[in-house]
Amino acid sequence: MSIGLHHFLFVSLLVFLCGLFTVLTRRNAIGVLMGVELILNSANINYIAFSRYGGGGYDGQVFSVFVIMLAAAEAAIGLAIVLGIYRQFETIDVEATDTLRG
Amino acid sequence: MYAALFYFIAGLTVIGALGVALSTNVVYSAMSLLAALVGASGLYVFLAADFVAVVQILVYVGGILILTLFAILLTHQIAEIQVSNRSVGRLPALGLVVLLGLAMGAAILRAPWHVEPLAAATPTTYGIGDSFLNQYLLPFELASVVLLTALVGAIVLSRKELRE
Amino acid sequence: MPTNVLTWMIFLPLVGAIVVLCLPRNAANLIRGTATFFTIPPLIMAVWLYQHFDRATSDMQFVTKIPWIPSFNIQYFIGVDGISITMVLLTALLSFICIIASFGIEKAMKAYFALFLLLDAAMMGVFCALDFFLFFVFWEVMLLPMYFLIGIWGGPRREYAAIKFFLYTMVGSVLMLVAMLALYFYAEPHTFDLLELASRSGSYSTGFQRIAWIGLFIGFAIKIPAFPFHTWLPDAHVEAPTAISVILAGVLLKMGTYGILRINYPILPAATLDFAFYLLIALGTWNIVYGALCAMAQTDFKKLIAYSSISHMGYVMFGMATMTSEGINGAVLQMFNHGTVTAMLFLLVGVIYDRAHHREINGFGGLAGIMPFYTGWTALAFFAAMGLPGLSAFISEVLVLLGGWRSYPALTIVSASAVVLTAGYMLWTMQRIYLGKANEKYVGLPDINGREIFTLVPLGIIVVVLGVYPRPVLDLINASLVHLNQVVAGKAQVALATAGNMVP
Amino acid sequence: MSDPIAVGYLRWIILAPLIGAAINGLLGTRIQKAAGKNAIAAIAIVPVLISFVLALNAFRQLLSLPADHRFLLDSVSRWIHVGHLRVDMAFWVDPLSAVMILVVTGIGGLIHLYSVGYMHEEPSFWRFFAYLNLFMAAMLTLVLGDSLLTLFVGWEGVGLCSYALIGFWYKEWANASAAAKAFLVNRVGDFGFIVGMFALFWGLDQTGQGTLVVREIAQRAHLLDGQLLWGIALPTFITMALFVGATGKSAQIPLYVWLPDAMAGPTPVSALIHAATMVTAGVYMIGRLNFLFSMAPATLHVIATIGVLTAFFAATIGVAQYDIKKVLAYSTVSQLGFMFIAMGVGAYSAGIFHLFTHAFFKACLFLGSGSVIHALHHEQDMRHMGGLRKYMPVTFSTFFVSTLAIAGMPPFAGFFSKDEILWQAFASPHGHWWIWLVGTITAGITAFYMFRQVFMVFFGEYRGAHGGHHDDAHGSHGAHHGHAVHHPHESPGIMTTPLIVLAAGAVLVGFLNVPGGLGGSHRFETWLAPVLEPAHEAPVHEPHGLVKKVEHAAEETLEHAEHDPLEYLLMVISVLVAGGGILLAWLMYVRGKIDPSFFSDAWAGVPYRTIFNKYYVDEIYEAVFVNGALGLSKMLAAFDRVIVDGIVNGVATLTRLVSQADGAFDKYVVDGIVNGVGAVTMWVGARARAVQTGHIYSYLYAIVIGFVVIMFARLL
Repeated sequence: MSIGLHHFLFVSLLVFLCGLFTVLTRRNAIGVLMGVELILNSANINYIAFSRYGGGGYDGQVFSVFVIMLAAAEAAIGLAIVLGIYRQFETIDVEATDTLRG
Repeated sequence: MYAALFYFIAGLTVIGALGVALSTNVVYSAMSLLAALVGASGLYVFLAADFVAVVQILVYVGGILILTLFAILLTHQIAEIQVSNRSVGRLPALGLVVLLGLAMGAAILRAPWHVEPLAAATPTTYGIGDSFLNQYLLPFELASVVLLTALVGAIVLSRKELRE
Repeated sequence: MPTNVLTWMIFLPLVGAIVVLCLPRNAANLIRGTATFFTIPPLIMAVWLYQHFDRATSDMQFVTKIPWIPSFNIQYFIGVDGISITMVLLTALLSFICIIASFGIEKAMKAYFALFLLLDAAMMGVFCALDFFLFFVFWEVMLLPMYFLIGIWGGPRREYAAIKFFLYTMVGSVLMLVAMLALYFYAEPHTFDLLELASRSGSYSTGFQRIAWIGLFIGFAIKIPAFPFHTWLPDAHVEAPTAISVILAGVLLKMGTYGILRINYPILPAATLDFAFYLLIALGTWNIVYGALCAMAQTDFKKLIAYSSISHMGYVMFGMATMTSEGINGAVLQMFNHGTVTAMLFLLVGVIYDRAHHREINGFGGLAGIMPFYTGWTALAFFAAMGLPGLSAFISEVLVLLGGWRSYPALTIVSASAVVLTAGYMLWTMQRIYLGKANEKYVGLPDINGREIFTLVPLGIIVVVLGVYPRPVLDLINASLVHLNQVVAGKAQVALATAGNMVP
Repeated sequence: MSDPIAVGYLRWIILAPLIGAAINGLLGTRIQKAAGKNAIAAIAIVPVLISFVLALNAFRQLLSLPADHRFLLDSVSRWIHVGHLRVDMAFWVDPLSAVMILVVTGIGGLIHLYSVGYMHEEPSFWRFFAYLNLFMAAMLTLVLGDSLLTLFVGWEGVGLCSYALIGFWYKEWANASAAAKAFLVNRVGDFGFIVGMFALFWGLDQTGQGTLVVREIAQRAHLLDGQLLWGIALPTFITMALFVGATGKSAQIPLYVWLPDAMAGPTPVSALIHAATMVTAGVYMIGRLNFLFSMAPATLHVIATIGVLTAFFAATIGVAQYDIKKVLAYSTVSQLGFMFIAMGVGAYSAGIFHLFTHAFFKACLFLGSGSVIHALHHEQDMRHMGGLRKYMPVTFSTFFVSTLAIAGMPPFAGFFSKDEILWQAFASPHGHWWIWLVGTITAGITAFYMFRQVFMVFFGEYRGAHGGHHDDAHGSHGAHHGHAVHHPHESPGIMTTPLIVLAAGAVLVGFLNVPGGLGGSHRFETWLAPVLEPAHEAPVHEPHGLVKKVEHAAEETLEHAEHDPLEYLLMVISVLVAGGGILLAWLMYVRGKIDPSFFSDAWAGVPYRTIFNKYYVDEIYEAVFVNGALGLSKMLAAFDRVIVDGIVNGVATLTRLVSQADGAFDKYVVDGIVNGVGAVTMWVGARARAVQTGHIYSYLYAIVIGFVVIMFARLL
């Protein structure tokens, strides 16, 4: 059976769920960042899938490029913050860094 | 054969994602992230988005993943890479994720997606480049500004603290 | 100047009050000077008013009528006629005298003189106001300074006395307000204009007239003060400083009777005739006898004079209720005479209070030898208060009793008997304080000084001159009162006739 | 009363003394310091002389007028014109008031003269003369006033002056209370007068002609007939009320108590006010309104009865008194009683004549006693006197003459006037034999106590100064250890000359009204006739024709053709009775044959003690009226304080309680709620804070849960 839009949507859904699960359960800041990367990718999959199955316009792909670009910026900043925290708290355990609580 | 290839790549992506989620060791999860990213790039090829696939490989894998690895290594004294990322209370998260999955799955199935007949796969680089400089000129320029800010931000954040 | 002289007389003291407030705090004499300066022009205008007052007519003179709050048809409507002219003159005179008499006040002088001038303006306003709303406003404005003047500068129990005075009059003015509004809404094109209401007095039903009359009467009776509502007067007098007692007894007591004559009589004639006997005459007689007897038992000099005021005001109520032109003329003349005589009495009490710092009648004795000149003045005031012929109070008492004889001979005899009681307590007080062996404690007391004499001389002259030759005042009030008497007698019949079918 | 003749000088009769009083009153201290006491005396006496001259002029002018036109009017200005009341400030003189002003100014002048001597060493000399002049002015207003209101002004004016003069030495508490007593009792009388005046005015006003002017009242008096007030005939009610006023002023029962105490004042005052002028005001008033009284026989009867009772009653008290002035005071009350007898029996002119003569000899007696007191340095108790005729011949002789006059011995004035009254009491239609009888007995007692006084004071030995025991035994055995250091000396000339003049008057005045029986022509009576007896004259020229006039009274008074033999008999009886009295006194106090203690111990001394203590009347009055009034006033004041103030304070406390309850409610309930809300918010806040754990993942949880819930809500 030919590969339809649904298939890609399901793949992206699964990737999204794994990303989400990572972010929810990871205690390691970097693990969380990785989860974020996964979520962004699932979004890209959807973009491209819709771009392909939705009439072939380039918008979808342009967006996904933007997403990738932003993901890069976000990762850079995220990791810089993590390093900052690490230097401050000597740990990047998400549990420990809750000084901003209410 | 075409379908089998698709399933293989999709499986690769999903397993990579699972790896990132479940692995006990950060480095392992980094490796599985690599798999996931490559799988995704493969999917793009399937979706005739060649430019994006290549960009994915270059930027994501080459850039972000390496950067993550660097971070991991910097924040872990090699000696004590032991239990580092035991995660907290997986069960509720799992339950929640499954629920969410069902909800979105139902949405995917029910939604009357507007599907056009597939056109032939054509090289998209020219189209993307062209739209970058006409239709999406402003976001394109803004993107450069964002990247510059991110660059400066990263440098500022991670420089040695000046001991006042 | 001629037409709006009244407005000048009302608002000049007000301006004075403001000016006094702006003066530097410790410039004692400057404050006293300005305060006096602002009471002299009204006095001059009063004299001018006296000369130019048309004695033949009974309608309003020197009228000023300006719309004030058009939406409720309220006007700034002031004027003066026979009934109010004497009171305006008395207020102008007594304010001037009281300012001079209060030169002894040291505490917070600026506030004292400012409040006093405000009080003076309000009193003048009440007597000139012909619009019920304006009347009520001035009536309330008068209350406030009085409360503070007693409350701050008074004697030991001043707060109690001030509050009692304030609450008593407030209750009264509440009833008056209700009656005022009833009259206002009952009149077709809603109006507060007293003359307008009076012209429409035929159209009210007897039931309505009675209720409105009672409401107004209680409001005014508290001020007179009539018997059940009088207990505030002795306290207020005992605690108030001398000058305030003078103003309180000299002018404020007259507002009650003036109110009844100005509002109750012309607007509600039928009810007036009904109540004239049961309420006014009975209360008048009882006031006279009760006041005299209570005065006899007092040991505090000022309280004694307060009760004597109750007795004398009883004559005014008695005179008003007789419905004869002699009676009413006597009543209004008595209002004026009581003003001058009691003012003298309180000033005289002030004199010995300033020297001996207490007012116990039995605490003195034989002052005649020590302060002969002062005793001379007190004798004049005492005999005037007793209604001795040849002094002013006699004329009004005779007129009141003469007027009363035709309709109520029995009550007139009872009231006339009070003449003996008054002589009794006055002479007894005279004897205890002035005659007999000189009290060694006060041998060194200085006799009466220039300033005090200056306050007494005008009053003394008035009391003696009016006693021998009362025409200056009688001619002023005669025309209007005869008219008022006819109006009340005449209208009452008409109202009774037509009122039957008018549902309130 | 035909139309009056307008004159302009009557007002000066009053104004002169008034100005004198004003000058002395206001500037007295300065004048006395600067120009001495004689200047004060001059300022005081000159106006009285002016008034006297003017009075004589008025008298002369009246004489020149025909009998029934004797009527001068001086209208100054309108006084009170209110409603029906039309009263002017006007003064008039008619025969009656002519007599009165002559008496007042004449005897007043003499007493002024006398006072200069008597009050010489008094520091506040000026104040005495100021009051004396003021009194003259007030008395003249009373007499000259043409309306009852002006009369009343004078009426109370004299009351005021008597208050001032009795309480002249105000330092002593007794004097001050005596003065207050005098004024208050007068005031009770004035109350009666006012009521009578009002009733009269409204009685006339009912018929549309209300007036207070005396001559108009005379014309309209008949209109009062037939009117009733509470069932009493109006004229009777009016006259009774006016009579109450008269008793107050002329010290009759029951309002006589003030006169004896009035002796606390200086003696000239007693002479002028309490003998000659003020006390006669009541008699004058009745004389002035005789037409009214004639219309009310019931009142006349009451007047006569009270007159005779007072006379007898006062005479008995006079017998037992030891204070020289008290005896004279009670004798005045008694003589006034005689005048009221005359008025009561309708013999108005006899009453006025007795007033006339009494003024002379009573003033003389008082001034005589004054000079005695002056000589003995204010000693007033007769038991410390005696034998003064050797030291004070002039005072003695004048005193003796006046005593003869008052006792009613024939050649003297008292005989003619008192006898006339006794005769009228018997013969007049309103008279009654027992009135004559009691009157005659009283005349006897009068003779007795007057001569008792003369003998005690002027005969026997001088029991003066601080020696001698105090029983009233006659002086013969008084062996005083050490005579008084000084002997009493005769008073100075200025005091004795008035005495002589008055004594002469007491002798000669009687001949003015010699009754027909003794060949006289009643000149005094005819002089007063037009004023006093319109009722008796035939109604020929009275336009309105009295409805009910006293018929048979008309013929007997004027025509004395047939001298009723009875008149002679009564004359003789009265002289005998008087002689008896004198003899008794002589025996007791000069010969010592009858021991006075014989009477004083009779019936265990009870009657004597009661007389001596003036029948305890003062004490009764004190207890009943004075304390009654005080008690009532204390009770009412307490009522006022406790009940009325109680209610007011009760209301105040009630309001305070309500406000406190209200305050508590407010604090605990309303505030409670407010604080509660605060607390709850705090509690919730604290719980809510826990949500912000600081962990990123918990926020993500929240987001995802929210998203899932929405998705499912949307789908289901």
